[in-house]
Amino acid sequence: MFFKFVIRRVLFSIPTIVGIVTLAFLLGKLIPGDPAVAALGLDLDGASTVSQEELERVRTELGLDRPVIVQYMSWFGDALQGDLGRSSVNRESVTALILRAFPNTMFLLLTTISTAALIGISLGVFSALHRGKSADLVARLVTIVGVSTPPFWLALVLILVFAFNLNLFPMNGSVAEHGWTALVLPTASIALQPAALIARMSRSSMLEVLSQDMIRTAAAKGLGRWTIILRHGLPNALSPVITVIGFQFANLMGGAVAIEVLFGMPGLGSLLINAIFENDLKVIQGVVVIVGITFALTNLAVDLLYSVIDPRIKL
Amino acid sequence: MNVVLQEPPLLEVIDLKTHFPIREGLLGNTTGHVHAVNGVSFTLGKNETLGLVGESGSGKSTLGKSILRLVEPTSGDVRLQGESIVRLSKKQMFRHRRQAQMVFQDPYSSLNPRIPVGRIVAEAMSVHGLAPAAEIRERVEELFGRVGLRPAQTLCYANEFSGGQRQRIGIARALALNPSLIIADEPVSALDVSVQAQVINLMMDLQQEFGLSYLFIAHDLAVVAQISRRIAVMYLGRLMELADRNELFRNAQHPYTEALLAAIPIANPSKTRAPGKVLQGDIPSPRKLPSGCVFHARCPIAVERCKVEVPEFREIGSGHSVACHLRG
Amino acid sequence: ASVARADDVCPKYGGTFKTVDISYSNLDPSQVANPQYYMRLLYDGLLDFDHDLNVVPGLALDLPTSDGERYVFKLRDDVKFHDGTDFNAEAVKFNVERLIAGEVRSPLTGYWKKQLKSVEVIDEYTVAFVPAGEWPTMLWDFASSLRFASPTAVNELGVDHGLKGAVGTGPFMFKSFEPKNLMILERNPNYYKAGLPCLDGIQARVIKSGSVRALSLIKGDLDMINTFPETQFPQFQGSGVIVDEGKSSTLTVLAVNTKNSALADLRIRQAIQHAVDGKELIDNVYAGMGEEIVSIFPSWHPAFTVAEELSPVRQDVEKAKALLADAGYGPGGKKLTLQLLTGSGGAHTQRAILLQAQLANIGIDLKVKSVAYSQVLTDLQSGNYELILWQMLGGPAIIDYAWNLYGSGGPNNFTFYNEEGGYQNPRAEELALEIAKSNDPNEVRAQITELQDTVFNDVPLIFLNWRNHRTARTTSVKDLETAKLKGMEDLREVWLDR
Amino acid sequence: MTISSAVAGHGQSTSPSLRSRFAKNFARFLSSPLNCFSLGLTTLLFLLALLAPIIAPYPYEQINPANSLSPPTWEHIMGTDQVGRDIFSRVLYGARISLSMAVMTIIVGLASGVFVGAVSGYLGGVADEVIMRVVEVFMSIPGIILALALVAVLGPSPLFIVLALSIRRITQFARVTRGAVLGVKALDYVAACRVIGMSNVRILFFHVLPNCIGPIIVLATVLMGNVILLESTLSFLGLGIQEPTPSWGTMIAAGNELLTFAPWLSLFPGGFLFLTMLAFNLLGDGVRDYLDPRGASVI
Amino acid sequence: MEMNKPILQLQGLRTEFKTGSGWVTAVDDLSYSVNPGETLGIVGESGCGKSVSSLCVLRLLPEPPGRISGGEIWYGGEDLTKVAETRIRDIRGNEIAMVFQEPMTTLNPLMTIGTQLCEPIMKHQGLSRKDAMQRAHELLQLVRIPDAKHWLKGYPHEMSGGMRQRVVIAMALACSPKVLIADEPTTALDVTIQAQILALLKELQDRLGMAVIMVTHDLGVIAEVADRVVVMYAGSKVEEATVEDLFARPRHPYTHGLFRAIPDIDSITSSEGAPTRLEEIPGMVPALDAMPSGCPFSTRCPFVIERCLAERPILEEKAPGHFAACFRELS
Ligand SMILES: Nc1ncnc2c1ncn2[C@@H]1O[C@H](COP(=O)(O)OP(=O)(O)OP(=O)(O)O)[C@@H](O)[C@H]1O
Ligand SMILES: Nc1ncnc2c1ncn2[C@@H]1O[C@H](COP(=O)(O)OP(=O)(O)OP(=O)(O)O)[C@@H](O)[C@H]1O
Ligand SMILES: [Mg+2]
Ligand SMILES: [Mg+2]
Repeated sequence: MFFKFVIRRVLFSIPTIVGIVTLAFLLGKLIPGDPAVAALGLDLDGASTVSQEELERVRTELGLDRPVIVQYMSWFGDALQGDLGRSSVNRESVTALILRAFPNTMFLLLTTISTAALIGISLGVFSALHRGKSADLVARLVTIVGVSTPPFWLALVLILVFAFNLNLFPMNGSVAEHGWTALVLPTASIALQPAALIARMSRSSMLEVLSQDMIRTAAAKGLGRWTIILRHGLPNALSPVITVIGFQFANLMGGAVAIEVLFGMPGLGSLLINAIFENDLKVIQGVVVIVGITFALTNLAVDLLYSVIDPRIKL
Repeated sequence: MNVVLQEPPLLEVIDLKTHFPIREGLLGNTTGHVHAVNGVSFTLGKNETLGLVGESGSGKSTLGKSILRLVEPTSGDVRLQGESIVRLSKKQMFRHRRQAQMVFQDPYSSLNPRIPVGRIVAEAMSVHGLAPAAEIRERVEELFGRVGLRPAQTLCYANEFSGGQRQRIGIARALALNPSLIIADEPVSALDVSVQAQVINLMMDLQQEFGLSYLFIAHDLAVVAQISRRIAVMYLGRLMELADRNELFRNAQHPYTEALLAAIPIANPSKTRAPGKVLQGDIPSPRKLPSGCVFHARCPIAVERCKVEVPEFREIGSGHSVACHLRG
Repeated sequence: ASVARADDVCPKYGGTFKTVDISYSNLDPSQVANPQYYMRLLYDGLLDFDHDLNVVPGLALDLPTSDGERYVFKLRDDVKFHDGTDFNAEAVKFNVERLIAGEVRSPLTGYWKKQLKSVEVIDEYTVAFVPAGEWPTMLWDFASSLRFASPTAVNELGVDHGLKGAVGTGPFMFKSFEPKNLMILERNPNYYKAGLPCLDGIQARVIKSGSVRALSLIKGDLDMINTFPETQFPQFQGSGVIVDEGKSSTLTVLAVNTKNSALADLRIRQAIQHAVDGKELIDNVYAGMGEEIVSIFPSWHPAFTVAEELSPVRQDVEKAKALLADAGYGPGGKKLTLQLLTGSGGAHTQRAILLQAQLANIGIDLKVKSVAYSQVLTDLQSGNYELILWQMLGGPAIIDYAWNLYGSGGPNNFTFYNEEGGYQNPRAEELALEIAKSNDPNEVRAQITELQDTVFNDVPLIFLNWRNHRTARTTSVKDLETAKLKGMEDLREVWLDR
Repeated sequence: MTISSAVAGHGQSTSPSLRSRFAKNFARFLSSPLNCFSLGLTTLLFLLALLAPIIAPYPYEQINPANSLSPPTWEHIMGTDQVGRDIFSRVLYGARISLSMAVMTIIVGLASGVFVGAVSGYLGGVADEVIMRVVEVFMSIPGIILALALVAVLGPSPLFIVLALSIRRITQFARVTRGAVLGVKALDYVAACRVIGMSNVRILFFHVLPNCIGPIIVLATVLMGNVILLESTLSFLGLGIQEPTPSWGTMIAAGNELLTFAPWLSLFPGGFLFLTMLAFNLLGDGVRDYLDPRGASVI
Repeated sequence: MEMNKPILQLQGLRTEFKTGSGWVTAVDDLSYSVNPGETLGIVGESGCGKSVSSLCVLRLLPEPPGRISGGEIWYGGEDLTKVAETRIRDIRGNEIAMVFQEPMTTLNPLMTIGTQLCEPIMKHQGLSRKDAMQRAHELLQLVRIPDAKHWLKGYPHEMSGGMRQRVVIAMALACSPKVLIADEPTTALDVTIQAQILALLKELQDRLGMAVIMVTHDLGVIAEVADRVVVMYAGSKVEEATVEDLFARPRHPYTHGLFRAIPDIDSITSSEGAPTRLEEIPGMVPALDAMPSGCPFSTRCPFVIERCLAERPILEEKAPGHFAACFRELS
């Protein structure tokens, strides 16, 4: 039964994924500049000798001379087979590029979201339990300050203080080189926002649940305070929190792009930014597709998670 | 009835069915139907009140809404003063809107909280162009006075009123169009006893004054009895019994009606309920209707036949109809 | 001063040299547009150049001999690729043909195809090149852009050569490479120059953030950075970082579209030239690390000749206004609005801002549009622009600074100077050709002087200044010389004192 | 007799005019000091932005190479940048840019999103299904990725940036509006409107939508902060508003090169960015709490 | 019914809520007592403080915004308003249990029925989970849930309202409490189900001998189940009597009015022809923050005199065992 539900929910996300792939194609079509020029690897100070025929040759090679619909069909077909083309800049397979960058980004996002969830839920529950008291106010102020701090700016400050002055963490580089310490500052830079939002949602959700009859019933049974909070309150408060976590997971990407660039982490964000500056059409498309599908699947996972924790969700 | 009517009855409901599709699966294909109203027929004359009772989920509201085409009936016919309205276009329907209005159960959700209540009532008139703009205000204040509110209160917002007052406003809105029929869907269920009496009285007064007809829906038999001359008992989308009030109370035929009557708590400590009459079990889901007589599963007198054959809703005496194989 | 070491023995061996790079995306020798030091780490050419940019033998035993029809190179016979295969004439032929055939996507393909008729293997260690016609820059082209990868490896890796592996003969060998992120090279123990290199390996990473780059260097996470905004210069002071510059490495100009109706007017170009103050840019954007225009050649170049008349390329606001008024613009006339395309960020932006203000002084409204650099190039090549802020990195050849810029059909002539539809000066064309044909500056000193005067007057480019190339390194880096041209540092003899 | 006394109970306390109703609500909103603070701060920021031409001591684009990279002094209270422009003036004008872009983005997103969501929710059926699918596609692609890709496509002009930022806002507003409309649509008073015979357009726009305003306002305030951040991020990455027009993100990025040497370059624009987001987030929180106060708990 | 010492006794209970306009009194000087085995009915209109006062007994009042600002609640020798938190937890669900109004929301939707039933058993009787399950199974059978075994593993949303209310009752009865407070246990249910539940409660009370406080607004329910009745109006008790006394001869104008305002089926169906009007209580319950200074009912009372407006009547014994707070004598 659960399996059937999974299948159904997966089928439901097919149109979304088709939509994402199409959107990526359309985006790619509108990129200005000549991808063929970029494909020839001209770089910053490079002024060079490129002949017209040279460009034509590259255009043909890139398939830029075919009708749009044909380009779309072949793009779609290839994408289905996991072939997102080759970078027009260095001819590396986009799929390979993405596969290399993807784990870095996901590692960062997962670390961040779990940290944020842990902090956020604890803070939110704490806040809810002290509703209206000064502890609540302080917790809320902390969360507000958290949401309001621009991640890339925070990152600069963190780099200056913790990496440069205190020399506690590496300033730059991936997990592959420095191990987990490479994640500390990037995570800290972007975890604040989701943590704050999760805290806020946990608080209000918890407050709402705590005001429900169900909690009063549990209390009337003579259960202890923490039993009520942890066994009756929290699980029921969790659904909207999970939604927020799901959303925030996707939103984290927002901070992650700048953070990856700042910390020199070779993730999807860096990949995208490079691609944009180099007019690397195929890579831009690839990143949009992968990121889109990842988060479409995240939504799916969130839905499945619901059905696991909430028996009311129809299987 | 064997009398040839000169004038058709105000409201005729003929074998009305309203089914809601249950959508499931990837393409939202219909996997079944909620048989909310499943073949209901009755007539309602001018200046008459028909009470409609039944357990929660029996389809009372859906019936009321289907009559007004707030939900589209699946089949059957509704005639207002002899004219069938179920197949009218939106435009054509508009003309008939004036004749039949509705009063809702929940006094909190039935008034737009953002619009002064006077305007809520005025809008009803202006949509139908019932009065020139200049006069509308006057008419609204008049109506407010009639339902027991002060004219100055037309400027207030819904949240400034108590439940009973809101119901009065809802009634005023319905009255604004000068309807001949008002479908009142549990208008007093949400009110306290003391206020409930006020609203019931008001409705009775207005009926006399304007010659209204009511289809009065309630789940409280006592309230229905208070205001209605005839009472229909509904169960799982069907009428089980329909009779004059006193006939129904004294001479209930359907076992379900009997059970309902027996379940009413009696506000008299010296009288005790006849033991053993308490109905067992719950109302089944209208998604999966029982075969045969929909009541057979809970019926104390059910026989084999009840499980297979749907009893006909037939007249067993003057104005007394019942749907039971074994009674009448 | 060049490295004063008798033989190729390093004072100290070992250590990984950590540095930054900003742009490499492929390590295949035929895919790369500019001669930068990475290529010289992995690969060698037949010819090489020394610190003063003199062409010297590399994998060839000597400079080529010419029989009037072909150039013949005698190759070293003791060189092996990193994969152990032999470097020989066949390998040379293979690489050249690969480049010309366009199997790899290279901006050089067209150029080499045009210049070269064929390559012939004479014997295992002798190879001959047949040029298609005159080829004045041949030595420099060989030294800078023709490098050799192992044919075996190339055949094996296909398009992934340069990504998953890169096999040359150079002082360092490919270890790992993530484009736009990290390149790790290790010492080639069998380098043909015995005893070199000194370093165990090289790590070059991409660090986008300017501050992180600088802080990492100060902190010692990096040994050298060879590209950083000049404004960071003061930041390094007192931090134990050695900052060095290579004078006049890049020519900074405004490319002018002489097909544009307003810009076709000589007076307007002159007015603009008189409005700009290259010195101000040097002082404010380059933190003083630049040189004013006194010649069309960089100060280190053998052809460098100070122009007789410098006033045409000096700021003179009054004269500029007068010229503009003469052309019908300025007070009482029309308002001149021009669009300037520039790359975005850092110095690009700052220069644009200053230029905007300088031109505003004479009443020209300069609209600045920052775009991605690839867009700048696209627009430059398609002529779809009015003014473009452009930096030109030349080479040691005379032609780079003369014909390439001012000759019709010169590869870097994006201004339509001397071209159909643009502003033309037959005399300049003639001079540029004459200079191109010669390889000895002293021979054509007179033509150089005349060409300088002509272009300073014709203003096919708005001359801004020369920008110096900079390196910053920690004190442990020894024997590193800042190259004349950006990115040409030779790391073979560099050693780390830690 | 019965009726008049029934009336007596409530009549006096009612306040008939909309304005006084608003004033009362507003006063209630302001009863929280935090709300006062956030509203004050927001107003101040808008005022600063609006009055930038008056307040700013220098034109934002005025360079002064002789005085570049000056630390804060009385003359330049926030110092000057690499070409000697006054940071304070640029921060003020940056506020103008950030706020106006955010406001425009929100307006575009709100207007279109609310329309789409309202129609989708009210009509239901196939249209709803299709619209929601499209919304889902856009919701799956994180805002920054979409914005980056779109700006890369359209070019970094203010109009296009607003467009790029709006698209996802549209889907966000559409979702929220649709949800709210679905909720309100089910209320009896909508049925009452239909019984009266009111047209769907009128019901939707005069009766349903005004009652969905709560979540929409909350979303708008919350998104203000988001959009400002997003715009700054774009600028920070070099794909936002272009020089010489000041934008906080660009200024922070420019200051990034000289973090230790000239910290004021990124400190002040960063601080203002923070304050602005703080103001809007606080305001959003306040509005949310005000419109949707939660009950208390037993424990 | 033995009338021995009361098992639970409220004395002068006063409860306040903090609102926008300051503290308002929701329950004012409420006293009543209930004896073992007895059913005390508390009746009154919505908002008169029935629920608040019953929540106070188990100290379940949400604080803030509420607070008990006066009075005592005696259970055994203890004042429940003062005992330690741990003690009150031992009492909750063990000695005094509660059944709430909304069966749809009182159960935790994420837990199986069995687990929820086990909780109080394990907590108060220290049974192992397995034994507790066994007991839960018995309880479900006790409240006549068919197929009890199956339902132990079921979830609340799979049940109908009536079944859920039975589960709630089973949960309340889990530890055989001495007092059961039922706060409108049938209001949300259909009449037929209400009849089932009332019958069940009655039967269980007979069997288990506990005291029941039945809170309701339905006089019919009161007549059916209560032995003694407390009538509340706007936060205070206005009348108390045995159920027979009260119905035979209400002595407070409010109670009096209440009886006349409900349709009486017998009289309706005995008369032919047009329906008659009901008698109304005019106006409505005053808001908590706008209480009249005198008798709270003075704004609606048909028998109001000068004195009612100025002075608040106190509860007097108008007849043996029949108390009313009114200056007038109703005949
Ligand atoms: N729009 C709808 N879609 C699907 N099912 C519906 C819809 N409206 C009502 N139903 C179902 O139809 C049945 C009858 O509902 P209806 O509201 O008419 O009952 P009712 O007798 O008015 O009940 P109550 O006394 O609770 O108001 C119920 O099972 C309900 O769930
Ligand atoms: N959490 C609260 N905050 C503020 N006031 C409250 C709160 N809970 C109850 N009240 C007020 O206390 C008074 C008594 O409420 P209570 O719930 O006891 O009424 P009730 O008699 O049980 O009504 P009902 O029949 O509607 O359940 C009401 O006026 C109510 O407004
Ligand atoms: Mg209903
Ligand atoms: Mg209550």
